[in-house]
Amino acid sequence: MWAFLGSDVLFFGTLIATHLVYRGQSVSGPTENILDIPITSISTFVLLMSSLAMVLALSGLQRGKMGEARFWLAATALLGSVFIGFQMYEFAEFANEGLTPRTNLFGSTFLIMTGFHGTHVAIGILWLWSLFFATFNGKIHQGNSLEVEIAGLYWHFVDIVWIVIFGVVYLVGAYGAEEHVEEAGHAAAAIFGIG
Amino acid sequence: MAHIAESHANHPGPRLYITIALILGALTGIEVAAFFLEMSSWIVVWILLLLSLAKFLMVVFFFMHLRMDDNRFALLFFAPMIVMVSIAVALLALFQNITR
Amino acid sequence: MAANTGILRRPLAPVGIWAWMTTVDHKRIAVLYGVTAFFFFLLGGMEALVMRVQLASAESTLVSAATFNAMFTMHGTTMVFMVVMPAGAAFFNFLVPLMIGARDVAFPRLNAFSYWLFLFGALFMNFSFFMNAFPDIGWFGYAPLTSNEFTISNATDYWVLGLLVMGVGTTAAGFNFVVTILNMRAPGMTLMRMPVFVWMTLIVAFLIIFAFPPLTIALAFLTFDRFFDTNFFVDIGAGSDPLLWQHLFWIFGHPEVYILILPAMGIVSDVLPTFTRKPLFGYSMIVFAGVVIAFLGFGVWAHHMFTTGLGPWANAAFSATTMAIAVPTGVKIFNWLATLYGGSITFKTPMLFALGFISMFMLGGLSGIMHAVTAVDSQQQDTYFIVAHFHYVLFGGAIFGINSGIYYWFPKITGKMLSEPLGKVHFWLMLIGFNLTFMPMHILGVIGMPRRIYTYAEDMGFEFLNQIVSAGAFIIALSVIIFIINVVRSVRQGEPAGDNPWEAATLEWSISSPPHHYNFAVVPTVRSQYPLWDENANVVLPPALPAHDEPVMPDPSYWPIVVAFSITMVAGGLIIWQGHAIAGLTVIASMGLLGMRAIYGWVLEPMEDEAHVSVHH
Amino acid sequence: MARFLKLRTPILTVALMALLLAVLSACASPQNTFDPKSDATDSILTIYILVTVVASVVGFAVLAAMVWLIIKFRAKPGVPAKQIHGNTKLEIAWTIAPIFILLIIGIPTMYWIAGTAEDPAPNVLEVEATGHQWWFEFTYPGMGLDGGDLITANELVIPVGRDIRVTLYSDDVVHSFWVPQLVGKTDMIPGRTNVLQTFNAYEPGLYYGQCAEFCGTAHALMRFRVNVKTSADFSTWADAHNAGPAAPEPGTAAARGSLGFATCSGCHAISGTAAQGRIGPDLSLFGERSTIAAGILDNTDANLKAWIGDVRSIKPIPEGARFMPTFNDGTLDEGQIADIAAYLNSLTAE
Repeated sequence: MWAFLGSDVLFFGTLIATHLVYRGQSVSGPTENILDIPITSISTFVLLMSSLAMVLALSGLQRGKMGEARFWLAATALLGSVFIGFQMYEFAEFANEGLTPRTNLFGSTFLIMTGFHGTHVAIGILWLWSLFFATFNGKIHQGNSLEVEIAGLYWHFVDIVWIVIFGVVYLVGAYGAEEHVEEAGHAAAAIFGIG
Repeated sequence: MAHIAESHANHPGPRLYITIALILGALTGIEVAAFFLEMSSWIVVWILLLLSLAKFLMVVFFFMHLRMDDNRFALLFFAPMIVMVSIAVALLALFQNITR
Repeated sequence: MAANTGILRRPLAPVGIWAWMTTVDHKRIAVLYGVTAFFFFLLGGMEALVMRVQLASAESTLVSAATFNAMFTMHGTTMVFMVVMPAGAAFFNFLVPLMIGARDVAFPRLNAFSYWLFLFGALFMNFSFFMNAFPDIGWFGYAPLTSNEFTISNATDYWVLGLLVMGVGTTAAGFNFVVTILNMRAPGMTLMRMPVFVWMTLIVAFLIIFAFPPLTIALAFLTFDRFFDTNFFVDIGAGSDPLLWQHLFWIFGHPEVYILILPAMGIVSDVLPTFTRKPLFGYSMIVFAGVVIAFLGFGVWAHHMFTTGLGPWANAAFSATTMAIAVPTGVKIFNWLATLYGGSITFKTPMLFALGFISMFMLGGLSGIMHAVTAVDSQQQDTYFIVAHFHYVLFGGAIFGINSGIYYWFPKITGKMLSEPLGKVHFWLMLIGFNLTFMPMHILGVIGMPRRIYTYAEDMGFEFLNQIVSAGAFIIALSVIIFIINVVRSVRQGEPAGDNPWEAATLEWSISSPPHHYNFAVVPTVRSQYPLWDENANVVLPPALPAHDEPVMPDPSYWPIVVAFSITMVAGGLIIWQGHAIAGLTVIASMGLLGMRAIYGWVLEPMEDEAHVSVHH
Repeated sequence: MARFLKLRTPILTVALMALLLAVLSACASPQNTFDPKSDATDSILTIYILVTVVASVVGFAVLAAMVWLIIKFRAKPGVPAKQIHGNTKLEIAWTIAPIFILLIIGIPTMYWIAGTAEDPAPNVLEVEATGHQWWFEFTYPGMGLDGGDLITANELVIPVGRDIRVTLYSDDVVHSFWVPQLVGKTDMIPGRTNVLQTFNAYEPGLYYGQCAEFCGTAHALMRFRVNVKTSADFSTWADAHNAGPAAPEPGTAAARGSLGFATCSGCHAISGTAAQGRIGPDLSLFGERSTIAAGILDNTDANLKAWIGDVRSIKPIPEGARFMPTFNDGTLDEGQIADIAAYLNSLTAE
């Protein structure tokens, strides 16, 4: 699973890099100023708590407490769904404010990046529900908690990708969008030692 | 997969997880607060970046118990991380001189 | 009953088409990869011959511009993605489990899934030929040209979606081999005692899982651009930049060419010791050089873009990293030569191809270094000099290495020897044809013949050289025909090969050829890099196990092929969706559901079917 | 084994002979990067030769070493192979050695790159080249009528001995501006402004140029010429270009052609006349151009008539592409096409 996560690092890394590279290039249409920080910070908090639930589910299973494990597994899946709900709401909100992948560059890069992340979260939720039902028909028990551990690794990975997206794209992006384009770029150029 | 099994023993108990989660929540709160404070943009940008890095590392090391497993997994995860970050920095630098 | 998670009963018969379609045995999948790769090699070769006939004479009107452009696009795409990579995969699949003393790869069904995805993706892309929409945008499809505005037919959609499907298959294979090599080695075989080929496979697997995501994303962006008209590379007015495609593609592109060449290097590093009767010189240096190449491979991509005006700083930086990557390659070549020193060399065909590999790859490397220099590259970029360079490295390198591997391991795969005289004729014809074809291209490049032109004016002075090149191409074709004769003849009545015809040293020669489906009767313990050459070799071949206590091997399963089929059909649905939406949507929906159902069937299916196990115990 | 040896040497000699023969025959090519005609390509050539020499020396040395090793260590009965595993001193040696060789070619490269970044001589001639799908447009900012732009197409006229800086734009897909004998190529990317390395032509003459980046179906037929004139001729050419053609005397084919040209004026322009269409190439002083149709046909009357009549028989244009319509399918009859051709040929400087 770590190999898969290593590869996914490249996957999301490229998505985020493309978004950063294209920052400030959109000519027309809404850009970072459309981002609604309070709601997204709540959804970030929800995703963090789902990571906590995931870990509790895993430790419950390892200690053989099936009831606890099932409860936290369901909790993780539900929190995940709440996060997806926020995303859907945010996309709908953007759509009627005129931001779709078609309108401008920011729309394309931002929505497709968060879209791919949302799809990963959805796959995670599906996986969690399958595990949840598997605990009932005896396929998942204390013995093979490794299955749940792998799902846990995947879920935490999806969470830390969101941490990066939230930090870099939402906060740094939305923080007085215009004048930061040069700074982020210069910072990168300075690091790379290019004049 | 033998060595995975015995690393189960030293998994932190639920109490530790909850404290970590609270810390993460607090960090997110600080981030959002910093965002609304009107400090000079340069500091805020660095604060936000550092906070997300801190959260990132905490989750990786504790929730994904990278610290407890043997470091081959760490290599499997951080090697691509280094490659990706250097490529991203190079791309940002290369795209600086877009002459419109 | 629980064992059967699908509608159809699980096939257990070891023979017949159905067994081949549902096989999970790494040896059969290897043969499937090899045969498919060879079929596409012929297809790619024919595309090349059409190009050569058209270019043999100035201003010839034999083939229209559109067809020629489609020929060079598909020749490039086919040779890179459908010939050299699957040929490498064929060797990985067959040899890695045998060389590390394992019974099969870590995830057998995932292995089958990778093959079927590759096959369906390749067929999907080539299917466009029958819809007379053969992709014609060049094998690396630069940005604005691939957008809807500049392409008439949906040929590029076939190209993009075909690559995406194959990419998923290859990445899955990458994970499979990382896990297999790291976890399933025989006791005693530490990382530094693995054969070099296994090391190269590990490096290639890492390169695959780290290089394919940027390509997947670039292709995803292009898919969104073409199907849902977002504007990543298209609407220049709105701020998008076609250079982003070039960057993303070549971030994948350069590690990709190392994915193509490292398997051949691994093969040669394992063939040389056998025919010089002495250990490989500087084993750890070759392995270390491979790792360095892998890392540096991610740092050199913009040497494909020196002429796009990135500015002096970027050109200088990438010029330097490109030169730096020549050092580990040089170390490898010197180590191979040092292996020849002091050996008692026998010139069997695998050895001839290995020597051909070393010499031609070295020439290719040197012609490559020439355009690492930005100044020279501004004259050589997009000319036939570049075509000469990468053919010297890819044909002279990868294809010669793969041929060496075929001649070397054919006895192990089929139990029959390939004929030496025919092999030698094949080698010499291919070597001469190869040099006749690609050496003049260097000169064509110097005198300014640009790349990818379907015709050229009389007074340009290219005609004489192009005639030599075309003649050379036909000699190569002749040598391939001889190879086919050799294979067919020896499959029918080649003399039996025995377990270790070349008295080689690696583990795969310690078992019967063709090996039993469970590979090793008892998993050997390994003490050195050359287990079979040690005096105290304890790898004594126990007689084949009687049927009833053969180790339990994973059973065939039809889920991988179903999932692969449904993913490709979803891509097909996207194409249909362009034509008429409802039909497309129904295809996407139905295939998506089939895929989901198949994944659940696959996950819930136990490795060994109860019926199978109960029969044996 | 002897047979094997006898086989190898003749083949190598034949290959070398063929190589030499090929090289000799190729020197006549007009796009030969090995006979430069400007300071830019001259500087490139020095590094080019240096790198070629270094590469071939290293190449032959390693090949020779390999052949020697193969011959010396053939399997001789009774002589077992020496079981050598490695030798760290040797390893270090052949890691350092390539680094030195690379420095030999690396340092001049860095100087050359720095050289390209220097700013040109004060009297540099600024020119803009714009790539279109399958032809080139050249603009001389500020040299046109009353300070406007002087626009021409497919034939870049420049003065000899003066620094030229070409700024590159593209109107549709990525093209690449390359004149092998005058300047190294740089891509013309839509949405980006690239600047070509400044070059200074040594002697007047006609030089071949080529689009070097695959840009669609007719990429092979997207060529152009660079016409280097003496500075005096250059300024007379520019003035003639701005002045516009003398009215053709009535009754001749040229006169009828100038009326017939009205159909073309929607896309084409001739400075100094009513025709100001900017979609297609500019046709001022067309009579003086050496080639037509983006540098692929000589400017003869027959070629011109064939080209005006039916472009698609000469250049492969995919349907749906923005390109010149076909005229000989009834819109214009033979006579009219001949007249227009005559009129275009009459557009000369006198």
